[in-house]
Amino acid sequence: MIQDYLILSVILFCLGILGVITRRNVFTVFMSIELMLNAANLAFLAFSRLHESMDGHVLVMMVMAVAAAEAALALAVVILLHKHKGKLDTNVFSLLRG
Amino acid sequence: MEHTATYIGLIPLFPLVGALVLGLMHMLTCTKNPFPEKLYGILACVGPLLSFFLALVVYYHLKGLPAEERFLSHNAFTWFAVGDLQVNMGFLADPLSSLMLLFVTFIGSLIHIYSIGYMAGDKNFGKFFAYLNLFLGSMLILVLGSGPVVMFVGWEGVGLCSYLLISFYSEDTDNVLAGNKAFIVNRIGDLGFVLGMSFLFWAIGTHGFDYLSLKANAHNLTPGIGIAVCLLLFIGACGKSAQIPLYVWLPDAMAGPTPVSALIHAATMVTAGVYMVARFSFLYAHFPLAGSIVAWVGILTALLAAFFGMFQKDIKKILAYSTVSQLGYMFAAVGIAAYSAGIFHVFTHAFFKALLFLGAGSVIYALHHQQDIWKMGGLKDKMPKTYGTMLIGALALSGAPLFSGFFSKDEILFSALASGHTGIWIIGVLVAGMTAYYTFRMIFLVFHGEPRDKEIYDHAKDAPPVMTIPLIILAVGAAFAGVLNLPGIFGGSLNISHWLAPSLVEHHPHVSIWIEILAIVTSIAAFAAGITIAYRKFGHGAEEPEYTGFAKFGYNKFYVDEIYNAVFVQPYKAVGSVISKFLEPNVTDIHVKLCTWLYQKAGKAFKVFQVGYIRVYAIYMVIGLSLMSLFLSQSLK
Amino acid sequence: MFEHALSVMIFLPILTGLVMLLFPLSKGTARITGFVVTVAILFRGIEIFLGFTGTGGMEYVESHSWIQSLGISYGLGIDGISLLVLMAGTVLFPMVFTIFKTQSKGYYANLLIAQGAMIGTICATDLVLFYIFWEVMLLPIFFMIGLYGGPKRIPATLKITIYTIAGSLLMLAALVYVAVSYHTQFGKWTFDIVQLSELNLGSGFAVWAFLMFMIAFAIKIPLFPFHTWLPDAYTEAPTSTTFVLSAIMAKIGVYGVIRFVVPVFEIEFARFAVLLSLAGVTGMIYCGLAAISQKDMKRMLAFSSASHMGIIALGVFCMNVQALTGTLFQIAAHATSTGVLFLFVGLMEERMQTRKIEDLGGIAYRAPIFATFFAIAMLASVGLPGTSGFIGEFLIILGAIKFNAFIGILAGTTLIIGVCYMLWMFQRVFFEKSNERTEEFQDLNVSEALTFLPVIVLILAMGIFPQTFIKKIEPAARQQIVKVFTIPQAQVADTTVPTLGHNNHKK
Amino acid sequence: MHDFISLLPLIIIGSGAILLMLFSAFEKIQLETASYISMGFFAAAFLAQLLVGCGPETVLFDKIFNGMLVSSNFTMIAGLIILGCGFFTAMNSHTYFKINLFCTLEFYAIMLFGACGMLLLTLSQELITAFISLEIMSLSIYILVGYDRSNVTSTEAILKYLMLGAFAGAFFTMGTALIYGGTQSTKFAEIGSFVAGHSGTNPLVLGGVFFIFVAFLFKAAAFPFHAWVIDVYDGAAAPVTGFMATALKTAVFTIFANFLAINGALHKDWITFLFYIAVFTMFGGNLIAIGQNSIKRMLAASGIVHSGYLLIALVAISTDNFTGTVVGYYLAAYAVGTLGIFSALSYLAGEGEKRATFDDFRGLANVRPYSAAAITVFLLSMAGIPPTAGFMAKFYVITSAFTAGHMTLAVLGIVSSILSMWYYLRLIIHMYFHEAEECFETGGSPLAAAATFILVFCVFAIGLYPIVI
Amino acid sequence: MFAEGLFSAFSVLAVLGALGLILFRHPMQGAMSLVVTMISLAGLYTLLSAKLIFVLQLIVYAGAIMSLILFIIMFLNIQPEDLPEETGRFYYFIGGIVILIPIASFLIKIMKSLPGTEATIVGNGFGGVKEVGLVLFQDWLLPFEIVSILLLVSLVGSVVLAGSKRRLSK
Repeated sequence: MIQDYLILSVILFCLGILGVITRRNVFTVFMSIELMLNAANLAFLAFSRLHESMDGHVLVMMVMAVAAAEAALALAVVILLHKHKGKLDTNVFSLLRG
Repeated sequence: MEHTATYIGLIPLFPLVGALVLGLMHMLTCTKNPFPEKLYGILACVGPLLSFFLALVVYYHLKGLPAEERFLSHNAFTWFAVGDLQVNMGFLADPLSSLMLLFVTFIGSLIHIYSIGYMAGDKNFGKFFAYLNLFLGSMLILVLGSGPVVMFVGWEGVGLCSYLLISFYSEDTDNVLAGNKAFIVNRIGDLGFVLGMSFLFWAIGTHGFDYLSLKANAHNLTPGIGIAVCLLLFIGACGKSAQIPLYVWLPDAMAGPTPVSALIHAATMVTAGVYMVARFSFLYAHFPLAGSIVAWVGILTALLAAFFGMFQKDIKKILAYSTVSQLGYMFAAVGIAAYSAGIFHVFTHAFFKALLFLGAGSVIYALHHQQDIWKMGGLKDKMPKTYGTMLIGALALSGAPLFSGFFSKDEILFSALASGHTGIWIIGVLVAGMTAYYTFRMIFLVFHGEPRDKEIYDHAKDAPPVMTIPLIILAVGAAFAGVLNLPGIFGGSLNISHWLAPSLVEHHPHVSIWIEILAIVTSIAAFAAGITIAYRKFGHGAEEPEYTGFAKFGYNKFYVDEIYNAVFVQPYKAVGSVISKFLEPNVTDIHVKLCTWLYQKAGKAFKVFQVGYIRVYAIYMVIGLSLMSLFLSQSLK
Repeated sequence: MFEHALSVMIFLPILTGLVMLLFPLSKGTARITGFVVTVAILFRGIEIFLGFTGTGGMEYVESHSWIQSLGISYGLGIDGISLLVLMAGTVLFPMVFTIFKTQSKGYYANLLIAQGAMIGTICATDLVLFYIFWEVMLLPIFFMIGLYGGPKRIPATLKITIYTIAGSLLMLAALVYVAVSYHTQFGKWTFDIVQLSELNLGSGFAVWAFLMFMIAFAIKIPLFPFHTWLPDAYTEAPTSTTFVLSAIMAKIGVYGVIRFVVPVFEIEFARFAVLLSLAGVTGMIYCGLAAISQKDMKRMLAFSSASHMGIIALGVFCMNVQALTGTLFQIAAHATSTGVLFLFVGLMEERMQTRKIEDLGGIAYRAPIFATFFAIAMLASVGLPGTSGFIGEFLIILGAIKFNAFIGILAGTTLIIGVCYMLWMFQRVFFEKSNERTEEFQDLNVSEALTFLPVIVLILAMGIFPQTFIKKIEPAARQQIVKVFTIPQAQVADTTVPTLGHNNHKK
Repeated sequence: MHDFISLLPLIIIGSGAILLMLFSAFEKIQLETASYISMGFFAAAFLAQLLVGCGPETVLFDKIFNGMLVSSNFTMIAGLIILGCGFFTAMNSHTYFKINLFCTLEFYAIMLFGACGMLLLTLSQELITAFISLEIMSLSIYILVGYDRSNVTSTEAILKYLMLGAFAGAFFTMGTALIYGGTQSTKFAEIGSFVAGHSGTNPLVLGGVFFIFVAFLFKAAAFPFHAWVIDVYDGAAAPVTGFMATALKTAVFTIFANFLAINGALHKDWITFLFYIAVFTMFGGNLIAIGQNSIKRMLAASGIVHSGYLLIALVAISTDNFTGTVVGYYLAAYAVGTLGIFSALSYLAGEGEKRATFDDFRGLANVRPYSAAAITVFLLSMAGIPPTAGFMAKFYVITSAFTAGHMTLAVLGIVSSILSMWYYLRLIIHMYFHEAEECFETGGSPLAAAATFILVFCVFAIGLYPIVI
Repeated sequence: MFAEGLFSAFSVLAVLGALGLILFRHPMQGAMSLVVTMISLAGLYTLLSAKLIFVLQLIVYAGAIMSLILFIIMFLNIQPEDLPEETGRFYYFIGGIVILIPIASFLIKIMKSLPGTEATIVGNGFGGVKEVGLVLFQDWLLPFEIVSILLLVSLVGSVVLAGSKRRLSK
């Protein structure tokens, strides 16, 4: 059933959100976001199958490209952070507050 | 005809211009090199004398007209006109106002002359005459005004001048306070006047707001509004003419220079209330209830003031209370619709009270501003002219037969009796006796007996002619003014009453001659009783008694001033400081303060949420999402 | 120049002020420039006054389309309602430049901008234009108090600014609402007040819009209980700013009610009139009572000014021609009297470095001219007949009695309340014994005396010949009343016939 | 041909970006030259945009691009604002990087790329195109925010922005997926016809729109997605902050408005939702702004408030004949004011932005009177005091809210405007009514100052002649 | 039947991988779990007849992107003591789940509203390279083009942020 795929996608998406809001490790947070994108991709493909149109496939490719671009930048930032503090704790980076 | 009418406008103008000129002269030069006093004196007297002259012209002009057409009116210009309200700067000379004019200008001129002597050497000589002229001008506007609003101009003007003149010696705080008191109390009255006018306007004034139109429309007045208007106007009169409960300012007003007391607080300004009631006789005659309230307030004031007068030791205070008391008589008269009697008493009172004040002024002048009668004594040898004239004044005031006061007072008492106001009559007779008592108490203590203060006594002498001549002229008036309105029983023909008749709405009751005789006999008896008691007690010199018991109560004027202070003045101040110290910062401003406080607190509180953690920011987002999802899930069904 | 008299009056000072701000000028030059400009404005103002026919309609009209999509126009005009307010804004200004010599360039520039904006507010017939000037008017005030004010100036500045802006923003919402309602009713956009007055607002929000308008004006006037900014601001502001605030800006609040609120919200206005007039009377009494316990002369005058504004505002709420005319007249009268009093206090402060009443005394002996002028202004302020203060006050009380006897009687107490604190102050400052401080008091010099003289003469002239002014404003006031309040026909006829008679009589 | 001209600004900017990127390989080219070049490209693109004079809606290259780009008056306005912002930002950067030495040539290239993304975003009428444009724009801005690598706060800012931005982006993709699932298409036009063709709410469309809103609201910094904005503004360099506060917001609100305007039915479903968001955004922003001590943080918070006003305008959008004038005008007014302040900050802040807090601005009017006056004008414009552009903008917003029948929203907007007075006035008070404690002169080039004064002129010009929009 | 079995297996693996990602303390273990998820997803994609995407998922996602991430993790040589403390993690999870319940239920409700369709494999080249490519270059040319700009930006950005320091002097 297509719905099963979609529900799986929802579960993965929610787990991704959970990762973002509960973890302090920069990598984990970032990978959780990737997980959310993957969940979206799954939904795209499921819908694509549902409608039997291949537009969804193209969209998935685009999302992947965006994910890749974001990943490149995010990793560059992670390196920068590590240079500054040697830590990957997001809570360490709270100089800007109040 | 035309010309005479325009003259009316000039009558008040002369003193006003005089005031302006004198004021400017004084204002511009007083700190450097003032003009000589003589110049001021002459300039000051020009205005009143010219006015007096014109007043005579007007009088004779009116006299030449038939009784029913005896009025001249002149609208100088439209003062203001808004909607139905049309107020002209108009002047009206009719028998009533012409009579007032005559004696106001006459006595005013005399007092001006007198003051030249009295004020000699004062550094504010010019200012004094400027004020005096201004006062006279205002009084003339009051008298001549063709409608209530114009009258109000003069009404307030005299109040202002009274303030300025009472606080003339302004370095002394008490004097200024007395001035303030006078002005404020007068203003309380003025409030009544303004409100009365306003109600009157909306009731009957929309077709013209001058006396003639009002008189023509007076029948449209409903009793409720009518009585309200009468009473409100009477509050104004109470303020100006020092009746209960607003009489308190007048005794204090004696702080001013004595000629001022003579002019303002005896002869002219204080009678404005009586004049006003007489002016509005067409209202008061319509509503006897209002009239009798006026009469009762008047006679009670007369009683109270006479009572206070019996215990005073300041010569001017005695005269002040006597003024209040006499004013009470006048109100009693106008209250019972005996308008001409009231006005006649105003007329005679102007003479003898001005005389008494000026005489007292001479005494004070001679004794270097000593006013305590217990410090005087035996002055009759030192100051014969003063003594003689003051004696005449005292006799007139006390109602000694054949003096002017006798006729006017008798006219009032007779009217009270004749119109059935027996209570007023009884009190009136009593007050007559008391008047005789306190007047002669004063005369005896001042002029008879042994000198109590030798040093003062030695320096005393009669005033210069510029002061004594007015005294003598006034004395003649005080003695013989009564002749002008001699009642039938004395072979006269009530000249003044007849003269006034076209201006007033009054009915002369026809009563038997016996009642008239009864009235005369009782007043003479009262006079005799009063003077006898006074002679017994003070005729041969007496020492200042200790005031005890009731006398102390009377001497302290029943503590009315203190009560007023405690009931009105102090609470007023307290409310003021409560407002500015407590209410204003803590209560009225509370909405501002509260908002500010909340605002700042909220700002601080919200700062806490900006923790700086990415995770927390994400949590905010997700919480928001979550709430919205809940909301949207509802709408999905 | 002649068709654009009003535009010139608005923009000449504003532009001069801006130029003064932007270019380096010496203090003296700035002052002289300011003086020349204000005198030029004064002459234009007098010219307008003399040329004003007083038929009740708008005169000197200028109208250009500005933002067509919303029907906003650049509309200016003067009628009887705005005439005297305009006069107050033009006549009194040159004084400020002659009397106070010590202020800096920026101060004079701000004064000029304030004047231009005020004239703009008075002349605008378009709601948006009015609003723009209304807000602009506040900015120079903000800077003048904040930069040149007394020691506690910053809280005072904040209070007046935020308070008044809060009010005016609410008004913005309301005026937009009005225009939008017009659009839905008539299908076109306009902000012109004449057209907007044809609007029938029936719905529930109209009440709110009315209240928003009223709050804005009530804050500006200020009406009880929105007056709390006033004592602080008046006290802390430099004297000439206080003068501008009290003499002109407060009046514009009243003017705004007459011009913009009454025609549009006639029903709501009638509904709330009693409440509003009570607020006016309460404010009058409250501030009058507060005035008596003040120790600072300027603060006392501030309360006195607030007290008078209560009465002036009352005249608007009474909804009859006498009270309205009284208000319009009193606007000018109060501007002359209280404004001048503030200037006098400023002079005293300049000479004696104190405003504390208890520190003063006996000035009258040292400075008779000053004392006389002060006394005349003071008497005008307490409403003595013969001075400008009486006519307006009398008319307002008269109208109030018609409107509601109780309120009328309360309004009457102004006669007493005003006189109490004024005399009290006068006694302590001008009478009694002089002290070391006041021994040295210099009387007005010739130039100062000549500056004040015209105003003093004006005070007296307005008291003695008020008809000169009233005949120009009365027709507009009458029109306003007749137009706005749906009086039954018979009654309308009743009121117009005698007035026609009066007109004949006047000629 | 017309299509090509409509795309011309985009092409100019894109080629400029690539050109600058290539230039950056050469060591010889001076940084200043790069800024002049970028200014030149922005100016050229601006003029091109102005020349387009776009009339009604036109689908650009319908055949090739399959109806994904649509230009209209509104997009032209947005384009003008974006390009103008870019131009002034280049000027500001010129000055700023003379004082702060961490810039390289790529900065300008990335800025141009960012502008390119923004222009694309305004034009795009398809969700995935929008998403990619959004990402182009966001990535560029991320890089600009974190440009000062040696500065830990700058790095922190990029981290926050990047992580949360990607998080929001994930919602966007999920939303797109849902809409795709619901309507079989991601093109606005087809979504619109789908919604119009089906009565009742399709749950997939509802959910999809909801998630897409999340992304837009995040970028627009609406409550409760606002928290990042303050820290990021604070951490970024002043010209960058100015750029992202104005141009980015313009682009986001343009696409947001376009998206909302797809269909009346869609709009109707979301009004209540946006209503609350708008209200919370305005008040939340105000409350945060009150407590701030740093100017940039205050401006960030005030930016939140302005987003709230823009949301009011969105709520009041009339879908029947959507022109976007109100939104466009507000964006222009807001952009001019905000950019003006950031221009001033660019040259006033000094090295390492040490003039940052309210207290640092004490007595500025004595030291730099003209700058203080300019800042005052901008603040007044942001506060909505006439006769500035900010007032007219607020006026239009309130008018549109009333016209749409949203009385409450209009009144709440006014109330929030009252609340905002305090912190704007606070800065003015600090500048004028306090004495300077310490003052320092700042160097740099006069370009930022010039930008400031041009913008002052713009504030009044736009305010007094709103016809230009 | 076989497809359903595969679906169950893959989905269980995917969920477990996701759980591993968010539960493992060390990012390295998390990354490995994510790889599991991605591969499972790739498997699911085949079940949805997305042949091209299946390949791309393996090459681009599981291969390139995850390798990059793993590389960086290794490159930074993260020691357990460098990792955040995260003491209250458990409570955060509980709280997070509570917050997420409405979102999840909302999404599931949406998904449930769809008509049930069997996810059988579609033949005829659905999701094949050629077919997808045709769609891509006919209908989706613009996104394809602008993705290149995106990648360019990301490229430049990575260089700027993580590249060698070049400070310009005045």
